[in-house]
Parts: sequence; C-alpha cells; structure tokens
Amino acid sequence: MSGIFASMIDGLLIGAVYGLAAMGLSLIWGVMDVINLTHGATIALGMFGMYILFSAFPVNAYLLLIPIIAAGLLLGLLIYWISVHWVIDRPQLASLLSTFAVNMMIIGIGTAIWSTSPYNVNFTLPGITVGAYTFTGNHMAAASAAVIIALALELFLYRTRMGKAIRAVADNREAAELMGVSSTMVLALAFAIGISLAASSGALVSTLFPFTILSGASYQMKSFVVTVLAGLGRPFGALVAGVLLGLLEGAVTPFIAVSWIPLIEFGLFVVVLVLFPRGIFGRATA
Amino acid sequence: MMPLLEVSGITKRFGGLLAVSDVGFTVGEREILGLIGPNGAGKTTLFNLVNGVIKPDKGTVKFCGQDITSHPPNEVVHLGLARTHQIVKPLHGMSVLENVIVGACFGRDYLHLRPARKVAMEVLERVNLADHSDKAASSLTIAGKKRLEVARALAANPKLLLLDEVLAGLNPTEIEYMIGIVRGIRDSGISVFMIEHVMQAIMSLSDRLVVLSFGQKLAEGTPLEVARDPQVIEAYLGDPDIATKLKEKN
Amino acid sequence: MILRHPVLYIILAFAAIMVWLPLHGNNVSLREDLILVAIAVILASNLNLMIGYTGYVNFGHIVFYGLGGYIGLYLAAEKGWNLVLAALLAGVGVSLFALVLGLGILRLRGAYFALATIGILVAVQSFVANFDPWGRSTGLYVSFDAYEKLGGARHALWVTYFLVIAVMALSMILSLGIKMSKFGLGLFAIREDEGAAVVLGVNTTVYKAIIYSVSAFLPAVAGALMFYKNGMIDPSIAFEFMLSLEGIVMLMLGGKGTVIGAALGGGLYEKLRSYLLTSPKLSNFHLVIAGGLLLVVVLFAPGGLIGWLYKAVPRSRKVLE
Amino acid sequence: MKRLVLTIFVLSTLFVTAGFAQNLTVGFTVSKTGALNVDSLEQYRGFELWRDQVNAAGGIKAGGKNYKIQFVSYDDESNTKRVQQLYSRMVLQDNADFLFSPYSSSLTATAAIVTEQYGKIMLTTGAAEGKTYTLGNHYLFQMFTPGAEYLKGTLDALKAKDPKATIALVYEDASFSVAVVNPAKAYAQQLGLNVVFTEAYAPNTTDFSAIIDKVIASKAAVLLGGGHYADGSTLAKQLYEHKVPLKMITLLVAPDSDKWTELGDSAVGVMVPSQWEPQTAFKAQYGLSGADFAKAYTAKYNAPPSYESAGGYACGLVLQRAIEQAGGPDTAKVAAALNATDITTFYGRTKFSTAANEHGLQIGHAMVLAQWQKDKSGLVKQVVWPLAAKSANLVYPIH
Repeated sequence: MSGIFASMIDGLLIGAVYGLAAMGLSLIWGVMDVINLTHGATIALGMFGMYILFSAFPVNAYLLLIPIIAAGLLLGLLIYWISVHWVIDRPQLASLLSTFAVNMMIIGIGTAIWSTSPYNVNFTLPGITVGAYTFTGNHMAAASAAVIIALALELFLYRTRMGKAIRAVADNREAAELMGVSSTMVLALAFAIGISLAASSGALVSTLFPFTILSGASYQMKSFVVTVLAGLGRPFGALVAGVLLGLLEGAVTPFIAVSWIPLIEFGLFVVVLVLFPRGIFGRATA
Repeated sequence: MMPLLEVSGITKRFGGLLAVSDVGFTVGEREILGLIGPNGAGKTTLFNLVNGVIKPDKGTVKFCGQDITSHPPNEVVHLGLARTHQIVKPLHGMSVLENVIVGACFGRDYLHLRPARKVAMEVLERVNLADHSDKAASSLTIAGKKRLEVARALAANPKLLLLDEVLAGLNPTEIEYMIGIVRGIRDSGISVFMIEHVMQAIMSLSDRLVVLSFGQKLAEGTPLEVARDPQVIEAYLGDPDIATKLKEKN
Repeated sequence: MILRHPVLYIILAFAAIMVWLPLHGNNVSLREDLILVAIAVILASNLNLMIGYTGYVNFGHIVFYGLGGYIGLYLAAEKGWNLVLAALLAGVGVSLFALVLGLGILRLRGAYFALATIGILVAVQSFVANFDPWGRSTGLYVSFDAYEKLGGARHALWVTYFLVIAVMALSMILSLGIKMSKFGLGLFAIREDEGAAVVLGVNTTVYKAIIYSVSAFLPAVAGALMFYKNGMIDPSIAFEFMLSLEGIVMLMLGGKGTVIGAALGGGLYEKLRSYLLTSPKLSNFHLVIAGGLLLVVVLFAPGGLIGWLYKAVPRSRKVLE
Repeated sequence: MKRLVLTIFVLSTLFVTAGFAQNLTVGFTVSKTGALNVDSLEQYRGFELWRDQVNAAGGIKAGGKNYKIQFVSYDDESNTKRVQQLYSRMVLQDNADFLFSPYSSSLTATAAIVTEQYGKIMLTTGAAEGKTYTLGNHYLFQMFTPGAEYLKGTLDALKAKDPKATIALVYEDASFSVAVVNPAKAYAQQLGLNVVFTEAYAPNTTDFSAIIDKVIASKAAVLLGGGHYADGSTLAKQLYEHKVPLKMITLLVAPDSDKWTELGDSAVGVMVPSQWEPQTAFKAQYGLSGADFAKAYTAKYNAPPSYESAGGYACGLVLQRAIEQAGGPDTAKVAAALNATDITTFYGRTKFSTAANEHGLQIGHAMVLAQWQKDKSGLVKQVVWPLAAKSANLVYPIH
C-alpha cells in the first residue's frame, strides 16, 4: 500500500471526528445565528467525561458515549439558559461574548480540577494491518461512531416532529412562531443537541490521543474551518466537509512538513470566507 | 439642454428573475419625476441601480453627462445624487444632528465638521426637526425618521434627490407637511425622482411619471397622459384600489 | 479643538502618574506591574477603534502585537538597529500588512469577519512557527549585552518603560483625536449601519481598511518594545489567542466606543488578573472570575463601566465625550 | 575599658554568628501543571531532597555562619510567559538570593533573561540547550551536558551494531530538541550513517499518525528524536500501535521517567540519553554517594530517581559548595567560586566554561545511554553505552 493512500485513510478516519465536532457548531449557528464559543470547552468536557466514566467503569469506551450524549444534552440546556437565552435577540456580538465568558469559566473550573496536564484513556481495540501500515481499532471505532451519531441526527431532523420544528425555526424563526412552534423550546433543544454533539466528539477524541483541559481549543478551530467550508446550518454537510478536510490533510502531509498544516488550513479558511461566504457547498446567494 | 440623469437600457437579473429589464428614462433640471408601479415591479431595484448599490447587468446611467454606471454609492453622492430609503435607516446610536452632519460631511461638498454642523442645523430647520437635534435618532417617531432621511440626503447638497416612499406610513397631516417639504426642495433648484404609492400625492407633485411593471417600463408621460394609458390601467387592474384612483383622476 | 477637550488632560495626567509612581522611590517591582497595565491599555484602546468605533469584532488583534514584536526584536537584536527606530519600522510594516489584509477581509461583515480574524491569527502563528529566519517554534532571543546600548539592562528596562507609557498616552490621544474627527464620524456611521453609511457618501471600503491599519500601528510598536524588554519572543507567546480575547473582555468591561472606557477596562482588568494570578487561593479561579465578570457585563451592563457612569451621572457624558 | 569593648564586640559577633542561623532564599518555578509536569516534578524533588538534607545538617556553613535554605517557588504552568513574570517577582518581591532554573531549555532561556537583567546567579538544570550561554551572560551556570552530546552515544552504538541502518529524525520543534538534533544530524553524516527522514513536529502535538505514515514510507529502521515526556510517550505509544518495524528507538527525556513503565509493551526497548543513572558509579569527592542518593530519594518519594532528580540535587550541591568556598552568599564571590568549580559528585564531574563567548556552559559532565529491557521482574532501565559503564548489553533490534 502506498504512503499517500494510508495517509488519506488516516485522514478520513480522523476527519469524521472533526466533522462530528463541527456538526454541533454548525447546528447552533444555523438555527439561532449564535457562534457558540463554549464549543471548545464542551469538547474538552467530553474528553474528561470519558476519562471519568472510563476510570469508574472500564468497559468498552464506546458504550460510554451514551451517558455522555445524555449529560451533554443537560449541559447544553444549562449553558443555553446561562449564556444564550437572555441575549438571543441582541446583536450577534452579545452572544459571542456571553458564550466566550462561559467558555472561560468552564476552562477555569476545569483547570482548577484537572490542571493543564495531559490525561489518557487507556482503552485499545485491535487494529487492522495492510502491508506496512496499521490502522488502529480506536480510529476506526471513533470514525464509525461519529458517522452513526451523524446519521441519527439527520434522521431526527428530517423524520421527527421536533426535528422538523428545529429546521423550521432555522429557516425563519418568525414564521415558525406564527405557525405555533415554541421557539424558546426549540432553540434550547437545538443548542442542547449542539453541545451534546461537541461533547461526544470530545469523548471520541479522548480515546485516540492524550488530552488536556485546553485541548478543545484546537478542535474548536477545526470546527470553524469545517463549518465555513460546509456552509452554515447544514449539519450533515459539516460531517462531509470534516471528512474532506481530513482527506486533504492526509493527501498533503506526505509532501510537506506536518507543521505547515495549520497555515494551509486556515489560509484556505480565510480565502473561502472571503470568496464564498456561504460555504463551498453552501446554497447559492439570493 | 442636457438632462440631469439619463438612464438607458438598464437591466438586472436575480437568478431566474428579471428584476429590471431594458428600462430607460431621463430626469431634467428642476423636474419632479415620479416612479409608480405595483408592488414588486422593481422600483427600489431601479433606485439601487441608479445610485450604484447594485450593479446592472446591462445598460448605462449618466449623471450630468458623466457615465456613473456601477460607480459605488459613495462616489455617486459626491457627484450630487443623494437618496432616501423606503425602510428608514437612521444611525440609531447617534443623535439626530450627528445623522445629518454625516450627510453634510460626506456629501457633494465634502465639508469639514464645523461647516457641516452649520449646514446640518439649517437643513433640520427646513424639515422642522431642529428641536429634536440632540435626541437619539432611534427615539424619533416614524414621521420624524422619514424627515430625518430627507434631511440627511438634503445635507449632501444634491443636484438630484431620489426619494423612496417618503410618504408611506404617514397620517394625512404629516403627508401634507412632507409634500410641502418636497415642493420646497424642488423650488430650491433640486430635481427630484421619487417612488410613491400615495397616488393623489404623486399625481399632484410630479411633472412627469414613469410606470414600471414586472421590471419593464410600461408608460412615461405627464400624470394625465399616464392615467389615460390603457396598458397602465390594465396593469393596475390587478390592484383595483389604484385602478379606481387612476380612473377618478380621469 | 482637541486641546480644549478635558479628556486630553485626563490622559496626560494619567500618563504623568504612571511615570511618577515607580520613579518615586525607584520601585522596580511596581514598574513591572504598571508596564503590564500600560500594555493592556494600549491593546484595549486600539481594539476599541475596530470594535467600539467601527463595529467590527477583531478576535485576532494580538497578531499585530506579536508581529510587531518579531519585527522589532529581529531588527533591534539581530540587526543591531536603534530600538526606537526598530519599533517604529515594526509599526509601519505591520500597518501596511494590515492595510493589504484589510482590503481583502473587510468585505466580510459581522461574525464572518470575526471568524476570519481568528483564521488569520492561526495562519500567521503557523507561518512564523515555520519561518527559519525568525527561529521557528523556538523564537528569537536578545543577547544579554544588547542592552548595553541603552546603558545596561537596569537602565534599558526604565527606558522601555517610559517608551511604553508614551505609546499608551499616544494610543489614547489617537482614540480621542479620531473620535473628534470627520474620519471618526464616518466610522461611527459604518458601525451604526454600513449600508446607510455608503449611501450617505462614506467610502466604507477605504475607511475600514484605514482604521484596521491604524489600529495595528501602536500595538505593533508596543509589541516591539515589550518583547525587546522581555528579551525573547516565540510564536506561542507572541500570538496568544487568550490575550486577544482578554482584550475584548477589557473593552466590554470599561465600555466600548469610549476613550476612557477602553483605558479603564484595560487597566482594571490587568490589575485584577495579576492580583488573582498571584493570590495563592484564587490563582486557579482567575479565569472563572474574569469569565463571570464578562458574563455579568454582557448580560446586564452592555455599556460597561462608562455606560453605567453615564446613566448614573448624565452630566459626566458631556465632559467625557 | 578597651578590654571591655573588645570583649563585648567579640561576644556579640559570636552571638550573632553562632546563635542565629540565617536564611538563604533560593527561588525557582516548577511546572506543576502543563505539558512539562512529569519531568519538572522529578527535578523539583531533587531540589527538595537537597534542601531537607542541608537543613537537617544545620544549614550551609560558610564564613563561620550557618545558612538555612528556604525555597520560594511558583507554578509556571509550563508556560514561558509565566516564567518571566514569576522570576521577576522572585527577584524583586521575594528577594531571592539565588535562583535555580525551571525545567526545560525554553523556559530556562526565558528565565535567564530576567536573572541576567537583575544580575542574579542562576544554576540551570533540566536545560541542555547551549545557545543561551553564548548570548553574553555573567551569572548562568549549566549542570546538564549540552544538547550536542545527547545522541552521540546512540549514533556510536548504531555505528558499531548496524552501520547500514537508515535513520529517521522525528523531534519536537522546541529549543532543547532542536539543539540536540541539528548536531546529531551532522555527527551521523560524519560517521557515514544514512539519515533518510527528518521532521520537526509542533510542541503539544498529540496526533502523530501523519508523521508515522511518513516514517513507514521512508523505510527507516531507526527512529531518533522526541522532546519531553508528554509528546515522547505519545509518540512511542502510537509507533507501537501502528506496528512500525523499527529496530531501534531513542527518545529524548521521556523514557528516563519512572512513569515510562505505564506504557506497557510500547515502552520495551526504547532508549534514552541520560545525564545520570543509578548504575553509574562515580566516586564522589563532595557530598553523598550515588547509592545513598538513590536510597534517600526512593525512601522519600517511593520511586527511583530519574536524571532530572539527580540534576536537581546536584544543582543544590554545587551551589552549596560554592557558597562554602566563597565564605558567604555574596553574589560576586559565589560567582567566582562557581567559575572555579571543578568537582566530581555522585552526579559526575561538573566544570563550567569561563570563556567569554560561552560562559557557564557545562564542559565537565558526560552522558550515558540507557535502554528499557524486559527481565524476570519486569521492565528495567539498563545502561548500555558507553561500553565501559554498561550494566547490560544493548538489545538490537528491539523485536
């Protein structure tokens, strides 16, 4: 097997996890026009959630996703109530800053509890070896879990009453309210789902790499890139864009030093923003 | 004599929708040209094409003999073409006076702050807002905000003023007052090109009228000629209210 | 005009006190505290030009400070330039960079612009971390004897302190000057309604690019001075995202859009932070407290301290605006 | 009358000197949190053990006085910016008499700027990078053998075992590892060894899969590099998970820690260049023996000492001797005594360069190469190079 092929498969696997993280950001952004800056902190909480649960119940780490998703929903409702509910009708800067404030508080509390030292979740699934290259079991499991969660969300948004209400509010909040949708409840739920997605992506990452309370920040950055590539409010598009970003990383790394990747990614990010403000896969401008 | 504004063959397409199609007309010195048409006819789009907020796909706009097609709005103002908005856009966080100073500062004369303040006070007197000059722009009534829109545009010392539905949402007394302001503007030597739905007002104010329907120019002429035009009546039959008014005018 | 403005004299008095306090009794320890306060005021004041005056949230403002630090340190330490000259050139260079960048990204509005500034911060940091002449991730170091040119390290630290105070005073005077000018009026119009501003004749493209560039100048000069004083620079401390965000906290705390508010917020926040960081019980909670403070300000007092003052004592607005 | 005055004078001097032990404040920061916490804590324990032993023995006796050691220290969070603030604070507000360095080359280089600016002596340990000492300092003294020596032992061993083996250099882009790898690359060429792949990764990297794919593609048989504990342990773990067919792995710093055994199978066979190992028996001219140090350390901390711990303890020992020789804590005199130091302790020989262009650089100390090997009792760290100091034979290839 050639190097670039292996590298792209690695990229694809990790890309699914980037995509899952970005789905949370994208959903919240699209539905309520809030850029959720607690995203990174929530990802980190997902990592530590997995660490705590796995330390207490050393079963298959991927089973522990279920309680983490549930806890993420509750956390999301809490964060919504603290930082978003009061400023939802104010200019975007207000929610940007209020969610950032909550982010600082979460990071502060997390630092007080866990310090900024690295932690590990010591759970390993057997990998698959093809030629000289081995793909770890954890990467494959994490990528599969990400895709399953993404599909579940897609089903929820398109097949259930509540999901349809969320999409209606995303399209036009006033119209949805006129049609009897309680927008506060829908917004709170969408936010909670977004946070839960972020937390579960954090939990998946924690099974792959060591992490600190600050690790969420870099995945938050990646989520921005992915969300902008995908276009706002398109959660499943975010998954696809995440996978593409992973593939891009995989395709590029054989030829340049890995340390150049952020420059390429974020340079691309700025260029896409300026040239295609609605995302490469976004809807055409009206 | 050369017309002040000369628009020819202007066309704009949004996706599959032809918003403005091959429209041409002129506005002369000291003239009031009215622009009417059913909702969605492309009137505001036409304004946006004239002052450069959006760029046309085809056609030209000439102002004082100079081609200003696709010039950005801020340059168009410097040349002496100012406008108001249908949905008022006051600078909320600033005072009424500051709003008008902005108009004077960045208008045709590009005044410094101090002379701009003087001009702004004069203009506020003209539209009877001088007593409110220190108030926040956001605290004005809708009538006040409409007058503020006009004042800001006037402060630019324009040769031609585009007024986009300055009468909409006003009560009869306020309409009467605003009509007086518009007449005064023309009498001071400024040409006016205005969109209006209040038929009686536009019929009595305008020297000539242009009728737009589905992005196309349907008719052009004096109010009387336009009102008799069978095509116009047909177009307005979809809007019986206006059709009745047109017939009354006959 | 500006000479008659009371705020000018408040600024000058503030700068004079900042100079006098540590000089009186040769209090080096106080000087080290105050230089951080001055830097906070510089960052908050210049950020205010974007957020407070023009209404554009710049999350990556720190990029100017860091790049200024790199250029300044490179010229002063590696090329042996005079410090003041190196700092000024850093300011000019970074301003030009901002001007070019601004013409591109200022087409974006609202949150999109804010996100682009984050992207730029990360991209620049990554570039510098891979840039050989600037020492990649390890950064640049000043030779210990470089300070001899300024009369030895002890003396050099005082010289850089006075220069930073001067930059601080200039930042505030610049804010005041812009606020009182026609240029400032145009910026406020952009902040309130960019669409209306352009129709009123404001050349928004040029105005935005200029203010973006101007807001880069003094932070870059300050960065050059500060990193020279610190003796080293590396990508992680030059482009600290957290510091960029804290600048926004300072501004919101003091009151965005006002000259005094930006300075007040910068000064207070830095004092609070250094107290929390060195207090053994609270050091772990400084982020929690700072975050809580920001949340309270955003939710309940969007005008910040100055906004609150204006409400409580309406006459104060007449004096300070 | 005269006699009375003299008696009072003598008595009072005696009273003052013998009656009160004075305190000497030594300041340093510890990375209690952040990426460097594992290595830094081990270094701190070395400092602490030295202080406790000195104070238990009544303090440092110099010039007829007794000086008890007290520490002032803060958490630097593994962050260079904090280091500068805290070293300023220790000099200006806490009035530290002497300073020890934080852990790691980059933090130390930053701290050195402050200590030089204020003219304070700083003994550096856990910091092998050498460039700092060429910047014209007067008060820096380095305990660690400089970076250029780190990989020489490995390369010599490789030359002896398998001169045709291909080498990949994968290292953290940080002061220390750069200072190690650049000269190692030159040395490998000098030995005629074949370096087929070189790449630096950003500090705080956690995902090495892209680099590992490249190492596999390069068909390298030997991997040298790493940086500190956090990244080095992660790299070793991922190399193992990806089943990279390597015959030799030498990583900087990380494998020296006692915590290395937590990596399980990933830990086996990995080598580390070491400043000191318990097995290296130096005849101490000053202070305790290596065996006593290891015993006291293990008793106190319930873990064997690493070379960071030994460096920390030796740092105190060398300062102690210099204060004794200087007859007190006067900065200029202690600096002179340190400049004249040439002593062998349990940690080995210590001698600082006095050349103006590299003042304080360590020129007396030598390094060994250690390897984690499996035996009946589990994982053991053995000294395998130089051959004269070996406690076991080098295992090559690992698997």
